[in-house]
Amino acid sequence: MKAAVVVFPGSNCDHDIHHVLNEVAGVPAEYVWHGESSLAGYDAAVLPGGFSYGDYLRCGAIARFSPIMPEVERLAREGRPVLGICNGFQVLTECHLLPGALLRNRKLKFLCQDVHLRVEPSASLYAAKYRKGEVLRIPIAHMDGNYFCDPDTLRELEEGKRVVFRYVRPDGTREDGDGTANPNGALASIAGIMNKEGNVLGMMPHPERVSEAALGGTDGRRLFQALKKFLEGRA
Amino acid sequence: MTDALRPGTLPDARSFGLKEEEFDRIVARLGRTPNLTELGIFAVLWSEHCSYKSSRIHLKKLPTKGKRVLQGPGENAGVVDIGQGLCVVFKMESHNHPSFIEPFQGAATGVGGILRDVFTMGARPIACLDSLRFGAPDAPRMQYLVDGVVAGIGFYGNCFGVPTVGGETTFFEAYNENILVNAFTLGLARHEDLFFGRASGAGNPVYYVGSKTGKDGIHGATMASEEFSDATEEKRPTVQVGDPFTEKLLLEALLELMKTDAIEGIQDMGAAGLTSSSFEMAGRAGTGMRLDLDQVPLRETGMTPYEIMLSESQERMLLVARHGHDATIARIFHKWGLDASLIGEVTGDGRMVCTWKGKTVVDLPIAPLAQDAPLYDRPRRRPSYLRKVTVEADAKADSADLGGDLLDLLEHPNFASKRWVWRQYDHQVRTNTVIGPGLDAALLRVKGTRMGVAMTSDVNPLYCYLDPREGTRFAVAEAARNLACVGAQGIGVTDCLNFGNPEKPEVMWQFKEAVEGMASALKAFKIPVVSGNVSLYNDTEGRSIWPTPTVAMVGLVKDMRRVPERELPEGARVLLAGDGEVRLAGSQYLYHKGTLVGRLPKLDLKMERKLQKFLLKGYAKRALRFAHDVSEGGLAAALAEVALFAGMGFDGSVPGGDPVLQCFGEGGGRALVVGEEEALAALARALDLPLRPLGVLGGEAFRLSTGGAPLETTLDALQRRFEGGFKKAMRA
Amino acid sequence: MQLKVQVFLKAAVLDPQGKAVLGSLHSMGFTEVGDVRVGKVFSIQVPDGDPETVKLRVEQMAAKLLCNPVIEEFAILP
Amino acid sequence: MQLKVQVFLKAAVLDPQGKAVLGSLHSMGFTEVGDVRVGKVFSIQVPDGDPETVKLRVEQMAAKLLCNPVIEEFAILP
Ligand SMILES: Nc1ncnc2c1ncn2[C@@H]1O[C@H](COP(=O)(O)OP(=O)(O)O)[C@@H](O)[C@H]1O
Ligand SMILES: [Mg+2]
Repeated sequence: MKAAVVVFPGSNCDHDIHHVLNEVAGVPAEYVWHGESSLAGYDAAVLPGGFSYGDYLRCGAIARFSPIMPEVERLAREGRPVLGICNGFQVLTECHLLPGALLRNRKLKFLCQDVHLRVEPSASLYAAKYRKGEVLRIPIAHMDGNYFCDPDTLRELEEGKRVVFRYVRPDGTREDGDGTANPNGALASIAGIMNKEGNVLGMMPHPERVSEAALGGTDGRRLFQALKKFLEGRA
Repeated sequence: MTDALRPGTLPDARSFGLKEEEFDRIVARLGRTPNLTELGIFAVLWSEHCSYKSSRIHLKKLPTKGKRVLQGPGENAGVVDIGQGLCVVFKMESHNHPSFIEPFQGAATGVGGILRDVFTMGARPIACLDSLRFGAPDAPRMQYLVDGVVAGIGFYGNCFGVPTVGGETTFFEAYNENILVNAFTLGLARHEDLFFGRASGAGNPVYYVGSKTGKDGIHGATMASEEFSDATEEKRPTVQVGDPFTEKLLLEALLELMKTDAIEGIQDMGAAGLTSSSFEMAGRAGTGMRLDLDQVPLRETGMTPYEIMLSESQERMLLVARHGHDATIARIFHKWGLDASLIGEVTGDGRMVCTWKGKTVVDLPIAPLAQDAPLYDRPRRRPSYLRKVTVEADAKADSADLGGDLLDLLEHPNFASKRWVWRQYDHQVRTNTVIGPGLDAALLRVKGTRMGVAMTSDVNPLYCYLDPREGTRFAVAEAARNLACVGAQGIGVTDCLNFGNPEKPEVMWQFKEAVEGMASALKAFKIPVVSGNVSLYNDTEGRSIWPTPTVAMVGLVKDMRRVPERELPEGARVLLAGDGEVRLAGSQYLYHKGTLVGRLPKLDLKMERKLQKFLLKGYAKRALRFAHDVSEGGLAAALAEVALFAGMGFDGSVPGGDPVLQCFGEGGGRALVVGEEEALAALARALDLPLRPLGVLGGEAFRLSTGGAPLETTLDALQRRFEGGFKKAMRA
Repeated sequence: MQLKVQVFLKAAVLDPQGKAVLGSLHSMGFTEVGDVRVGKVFSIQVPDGDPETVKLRVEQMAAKLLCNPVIEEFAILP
Repeated sequence: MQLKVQVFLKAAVLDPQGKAVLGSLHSMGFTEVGDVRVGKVFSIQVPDGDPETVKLRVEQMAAKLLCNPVIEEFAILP
């Protein structure tokens, strides 16, 4: 069992994910430079947060053309876990492994703060260790996290139960639109979605930042533990 | 610049900011007239910004030595040992004038510069602080400046991937036309991985790495050495655009290269670009350098040697390599998509020789430039305003509504929560942040150890205005106290001394007082200064800013299992530890009522040391759960902040006496603590430290009984005013 | 020669930047402004050549990289 | 009517965005591209009126708000 942490020029949460996978969740993980052209031997890929290529064009737009990306797509096709967090989510939408796009935050400011997430009734492998409807406290840190897609796509996502996490108030209720519970203004309060098959997850919040009690929260840890369990099951 | 090689004249020298006697001195030293390029080199190296010609004789008084000091002032950044083979590398730098001209890019490139200072030494940056002084919120352009500066700091730090974990943000009219942006970075390294800015070893190749050189930023260093006027605004195109993405690549490329054996020495091209880096590196090593300016990667065509030498384009470094590593250097920089060009070699003759298009365009001895710059003992005079404001009797104030006064104070943007600011900063990336913005000091874990590193930046401009010496001592004491409140022992300081025009005797007096104040307090705490920055000429149209010696202090926590708790239980008792003279002079309370006069309270350094020992031992013995410094806003504000932290009301009392003085008077030597009372009492007795209960956390009401009418309000009102104040002032 | 590619958010996509600029313009007294949309513009330098061929190439650049068709549309100007 | 204001960084100012896009175009095979500069474009809707007067107003908007003259310059397109 081995996971790849894909490093793009400008990735900056690569070390954080590497640390959590190896030291906290017990998933052996290695860095893979974006210029490599093979992920042979890896059972999962994580696209970390950061600012690939400075996010100078659109977030994730340039990273999508990296030599490693066909291999990430191959893993996704083969049903292996592909997880994109923050900038990683943006890359996954740019390369169409996930639908929609991430627009600039509604208030046009970078936001680094805790949000509350509700675990939606999806069949995501990543949510296997959460209770449906459970409310998690996980931080966001982004400028462009305002999820958008067209009405048909939204219907598909909702009907296919592909919304994995939603921004909610601390009591678990939704507050779509401009409320403080949905700080970036995401459509339908969407914080994380998966592909049809459920092996590709993109999410804006950073579970790796709340996986150790010393950092003030552990709500993110079970996501990585679920990933480990899944990988063990396949091994 | 039509002819960079024609002989420089006195008018040229003047237009570069040199004085007539300095020009004469240059001609005498060289025994000839320098050409225009050479004159430009002298001008920047002898500018206040680069040469410290007005400040050096005073800076010598600062303590810079200590058991832990691995590198004191004089390098790109200071280095302090934290044990287990690790060290912290840190420095603070100002970017005041650029930020006033173009707040977003000015602040952003300020962060970029200080990051380079730290990682050029081989340390990966792990945290930033930003200390910001703005003018009155309703002053012209101020909203725009605040917006731009905060967004710019966030832009650079967030993209680079370093958490901005703390800082200061205050608003005083004295900064209406000259805001202060002081940026601090701390990096972590292993001892054996440190690099220095030395060009050792004649014959070693000299490389230029990073971004290409453009015409941007020419004159940056001289601009930082001049008063502000409309004429300076004309030099606007000197503003640079930051490229944090390229800097992040530069960091990763360098850290990768540093693991090989290729580097002899390396330095950031900061102010005065290629000039200062080459002269300083050769100067420190006692060598010389030969540079071929045709090999410098250029972004624009038609650049003159003058422009190449003085450009302040960002994200560049000068690297002295060891022989035989050219292929490694080329491979690593190519991997990261950066330029690395061989532009010269180290020589043994103590000269800087630059060629361009086959001609020698610069031929200067290094010593007179790098080490032998002018040194001034400028005249000083006690400012006359002090006669008016230094009255012996403490200003009195009556209050009809203490609760209302507290709410007004908490709502003022100097006081209110700075969440609006730090929410725009990624303060968690790299997953080390144990305490981020919002408490007395920030605290980061050091992965792979039990240790933690804490940091804070402090200075109270009101205090420094009334008494620069005592005010600076208070800044040092507050910084050390803030660290102790999170369980950290101060181990080193970097400072940023922001003052007005040093050619004004009044400013020079303030400067000397502040430096001597800082020196005496640091000696008492046995904490050395390991790096710092002087920013003079913070004058606009003849008006000087208030003396603002920002103190950034770094502390060490040996065991991260002994740090403040994140939650306080209902019913927890809050105690006041320590004691000290309390006055209204220089207090936020009186300032907001429109009065700024009086004599500062006395700072009792013995009490400070006892209090800090109490806090540190309290955590170590697990007797202490939480501590909060009592400073600006006095006891009432500090208690309100504890209530806000706990999310509970409070019922208690302040010591008897004049109610306003007891609630809002300020002074040193005090902290609020929550913990195991018996153990704390025993510890206080052993240290002979006053410790008394003030009241209990809980409920919705916030109530303090005083010698007169009580202070009464509610937790809800405190929250609304404290959380809403900043946005209200910023109309954001 | 130089071509410009303008990229705007599609009409159906909310443009908060445009809204913010509109608000500022109004408060500065430019009350006649009805709407503002903010987009990106790329100035692209390419060797001189047959205008149609060059335009085709630039169109490819826009479609592949400069514009995200999920949210944006582009136009090429001389 | 609708006017467009294009804002670019001045030529002497580093354009990191342009640099990143250029690099990406090159690696995608658009090697003929010599340079890319990235700017902003504002599409501004104003009531119909005398073209000269309208242009003047929009010029004021650009000078006062849309363009930061310290580092940028603007052009107005119909
Ligand atoms: N510009 C800023 N950037 C980051 N954090 C800030 C900034 N300004 C203030 N803060 C944070 O807000 C809190 C309150 O600041 P301050 O009132 O200066 O605290 P103190 O009085 O304890 O020194 C601190 O935790 C500080 O780090
Ligand atoms: Mg402070």
